[in-house]
Amino acid sequence: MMSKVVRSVARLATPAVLTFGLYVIMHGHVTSGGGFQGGAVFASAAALLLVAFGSERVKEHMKIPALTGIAVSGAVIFIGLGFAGLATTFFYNLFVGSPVFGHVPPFGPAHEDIWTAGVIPLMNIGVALNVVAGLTAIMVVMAIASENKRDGE
Amino acid sequence: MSTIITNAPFIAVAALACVGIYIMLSQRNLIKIVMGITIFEAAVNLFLVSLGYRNDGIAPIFTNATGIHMVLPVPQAMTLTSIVIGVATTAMMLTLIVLIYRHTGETDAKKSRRVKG
Amino acid sequence: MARKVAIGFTLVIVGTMLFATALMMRPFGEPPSAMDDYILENTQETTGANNAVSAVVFDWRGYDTLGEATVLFTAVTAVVMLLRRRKDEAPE
Amino acid sequence: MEALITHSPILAIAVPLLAAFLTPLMGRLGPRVRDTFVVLVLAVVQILVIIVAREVYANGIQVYVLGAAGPSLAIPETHMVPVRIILEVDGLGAFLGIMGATVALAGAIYSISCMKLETGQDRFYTLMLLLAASMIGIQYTGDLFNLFVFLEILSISGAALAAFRTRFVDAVEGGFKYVIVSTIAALLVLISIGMFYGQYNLLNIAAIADAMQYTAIDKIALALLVVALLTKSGAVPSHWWVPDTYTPAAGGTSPIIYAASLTCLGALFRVVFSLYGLKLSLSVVGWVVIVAGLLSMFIGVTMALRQTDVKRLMTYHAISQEGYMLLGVGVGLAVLGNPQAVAAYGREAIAGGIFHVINNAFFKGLLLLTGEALFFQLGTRDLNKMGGLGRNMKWTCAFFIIGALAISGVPPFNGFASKLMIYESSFHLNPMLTIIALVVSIMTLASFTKVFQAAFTGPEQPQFAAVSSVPLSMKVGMGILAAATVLFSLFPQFVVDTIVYPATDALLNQTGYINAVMGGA
Repeated sequence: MMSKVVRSVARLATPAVLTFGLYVIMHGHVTSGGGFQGGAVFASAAALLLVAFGSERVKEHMKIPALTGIAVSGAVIFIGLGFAGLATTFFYNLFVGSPVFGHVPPFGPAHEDIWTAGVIPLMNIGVALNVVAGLTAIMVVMAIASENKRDGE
Repeated sequence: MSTIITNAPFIAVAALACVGIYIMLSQRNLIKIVMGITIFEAAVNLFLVSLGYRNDGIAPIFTNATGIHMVLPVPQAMTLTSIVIGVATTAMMLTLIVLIYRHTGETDAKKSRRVKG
Repeated sequence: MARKVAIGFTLVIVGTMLFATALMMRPFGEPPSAMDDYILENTQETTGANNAVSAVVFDWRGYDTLGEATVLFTAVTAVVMLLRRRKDEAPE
Repeated sequence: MEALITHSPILAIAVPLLAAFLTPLMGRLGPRVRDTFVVLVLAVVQILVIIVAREVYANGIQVYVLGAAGPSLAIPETHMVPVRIILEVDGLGAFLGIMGATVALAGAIYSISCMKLETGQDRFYTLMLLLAASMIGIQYTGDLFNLFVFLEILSISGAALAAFRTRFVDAVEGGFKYVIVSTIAALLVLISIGMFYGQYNLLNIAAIADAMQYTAIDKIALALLVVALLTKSGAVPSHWWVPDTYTPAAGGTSPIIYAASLTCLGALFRVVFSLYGLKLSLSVVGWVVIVAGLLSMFIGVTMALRQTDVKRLMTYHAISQEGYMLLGVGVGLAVLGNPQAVAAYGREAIAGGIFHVINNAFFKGLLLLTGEALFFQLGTRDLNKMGGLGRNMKWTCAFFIIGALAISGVPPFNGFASKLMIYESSFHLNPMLTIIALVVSIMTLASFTKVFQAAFTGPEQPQFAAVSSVPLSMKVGMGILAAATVLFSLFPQFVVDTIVYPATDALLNQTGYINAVMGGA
C-alpha cells in the first residue's frame, strides 16, 4: 500500500485509463489499435491498482477463478468465430456484407465508419477479454507469490 | 560506405542483438539472463518492423488517410504477434525464477543450478 | 578463462552473421512488396476494414493470431499452475 | 463426410485448442468429467489425424487455405503468390501427426491415475492438450511464421509440464532450462523468417522455396534455422538441457515432451528438404547432420552408462537414439544431388531415419513411462535402491522388456527393422558409420540389461516388499505404446511401405511440395 497521494491519483486515473482502453479496443478496425493493444491498456489499470493498493487488497476483488473464466470466454469467442466460418473455411470473414458490421468501404482513404470489417470487431472483443484477464491474472498471481515470500523471510 | 548509412536501422538491430547475446552469455544472475533475452527479443522485433518500412510511407490505415502510399502491414502484424509472445515467455521465465528462488534462495545460476551428468 | 573464450567465439560468429546480413540486405525503405501490395489493395473490399494492420491480424493471417492468443492463454495457465498453493503449505 | 475430409487438417488442430480452452471449465464439473473429456478429445484428434493421413496417402498433398473463399484457393486470382496462411500436409506431416496424437493419447490416459493426488490438474490437462495441438500444428503448417507461433506454444506448455511438480527443485530447473533454450531457439527462427521476408516478401514455405535464390543471406538463415531446430530437438552440441527437462517431467508428460522434440526434428527435415532442397551445398550440410548424429549417438550412450537415476539414464538414450535418426537422414542428404545414389541407398537411409523417429516415439515413450511408474510406486528413481521388482510389478516389467529390446535393436523388434535400414544404407557411404552405429547399439543393450538387473531381478528390497502393481489407467497408457511397438515389430515391411516410404518420398519430392501451393506442372 502506497501513500495517500498515490492512491488518490490511482483512483482518479483508473476510469480514464479504462475508458481509453475501451476506445482502443472498440475502434481497432478503423484507427490504430485493437484487442491486444487495448487489452494491454486495460490491464495497465490493474497494474496501477496493484502498485497503489498492494496485492492484499486487490486480490480480494480480482479472484483467479473469475479471471480464468473471463480469459476462457474471450478465447472461446475468438476460436468460435473461427469455427463459425467453417462453412466456407476456418477463419472466413463471414460477416462482410451482412447486417452485422457489414459495410464495405470503397478502395482508398475513407471516413471513419465503425460499422465495417465483419468479424474483426467481434474478434477484437474476444481477444481483449483474453488479454485483459490473462495479464491481470499473471500480475496478481506474481504479486501474491512475491508477498508470501516476504512474509516467510 | 553508403550501405552503412542506408542500412543503418539493420545495423542498429545487429548491434542491439549482439548486446543481448553478450548479456545472455556473460551473466550469472538468472534475472539478468532474462534481461539479455528480452533485449535480444527487442532487436528481433525492431528487425521485423524495420523490414516493412517504405520510404515516405504512411501508416497502413485508410481512415482519414492522406494518400495510399503506405508502409507494409504484414511486418507490423508479425511484430505485434512477436511482442505478445515475448510477454508470455518473459512471464513464464520470471515465474520459474520465483520458484527457483523459493527453493534455493538464490538467483545466481552458478549456485542454484546443480551440475549433474 | 575458457568461458570467456567461448563467449567471445560465439559472439564473433553470431555478430558476423548479423552484421553481414545487415549490410547485404536490400536497401532500407525499398522492400519488395508483392504480397503486401495485394493486401493493401484488397483489404477494404475483402475484409471491409479500414485498418490494414487489423485486417492482417484478424483476417488475412487470423490463424496466427489464434496461435498468439493461445500462447498468451498458455502462459497464463502455466503461471497460475506453477504458482499454485501447494497442499503442504498452510492455508492463510 | 466430404466436408469432414476437406476440413480435417484444421479440425485436427482447432479441436484440441478449443478443448484446451474449455478444460478449466470442465474441471469445475469434477475430475471424472474432465478426464473423460480430455481422453475423448484426444481420441477424436487421433481419428482426425488418421483421416488426414489416409487422404494424403490416397490423393497426395492436402492444402487448406485459412480464411479464403475456398479451402484450396492457395493463390488469389490475378496474383502470383499466396497471401493467406496455408496448411500443407504432405506424407511427412501426416506421419508425424499420427505419432504426436498417439503419444499424447497414451500420455493422457497414463496421467489419469498417476496424477490423481496432485493439485492443479485442470491446468495440467489444459497444457497437455495445448502441447498436443501445437505438435500437430507444427507438422501441418505450410507457413514459416505460423511454425514459429506454434513452436512457442510448444515451448511454453512443455516447460510448464516439465516444471509441474514444483515441490522438486530439479523439476523447476528443468522447466527453466527448457524455456530459456526454447526462447532463444525461437528467436533465431524468427530472425531467419525476417531474413526471408526481407528478401522475398513471402512467408509461405513452398513460395519461398520457389523463389529461393540461395544468396548469402539465405545461407545465414539456414545456419540459424539448423542450429535452432537441432537445439530444440536435443542433438549433441546442445543436448545438455534434455536430461534435466525429461527426467522430472510429471506423469505421462515426458513421452509427450519427447514427441515434441521429435516434432522439432520433423520441422528441421521440413526446412532442409522442402525449403532448401537441391539448392543446398548438399555434402556439407549432409555431413554436418551426420557428424551431429554420430556425436549424439556416442555421447548419449556413454553418458547413459554412468547414470544411476533410471529416468535420467533413459533420457540419455533418447539423445543417443536421436543420433540414429540424424545419421540416416544425413546420409540421404549427403547424396541427395546424385539420383543414382539416392535410388541405390539414399532413399532407404532417409526412410530408416524417419522410421526410427516413429519407432522411438513409441518405445522410448514406453520406457519413459515405465521409469515414471517405478518412481510412482517407489518414490525414488535411484537404481541402486531398487531390486526384485519383477515379482510385484509384473506389467511394468513386461513393458520394460518390450521397450528395452526394441530400443537396443534386437530382432525381430521394430527398432531392429529401422536400424537395419540405417546400417545397410550408411555402409554404402562410409563403412565406419555403420561400425559406430553397431557399437552404440550394443552399448545400449548393455545399459538396459543393467537397468533390468538392478530394478527387476535380484533380491527383494525389504522397504519395497509391499509395492503393488500400478493402477489400471497407467497400464492402459503403457499398453497403447507397447501395442504400437509390437504391431510395428510384427509387420515392419507393411508399415514401411504404407507410411514410411510415402513420408520419405514427400521429403525427396520438393517440386511436388512447391507445386501443391504454387500450381503449375
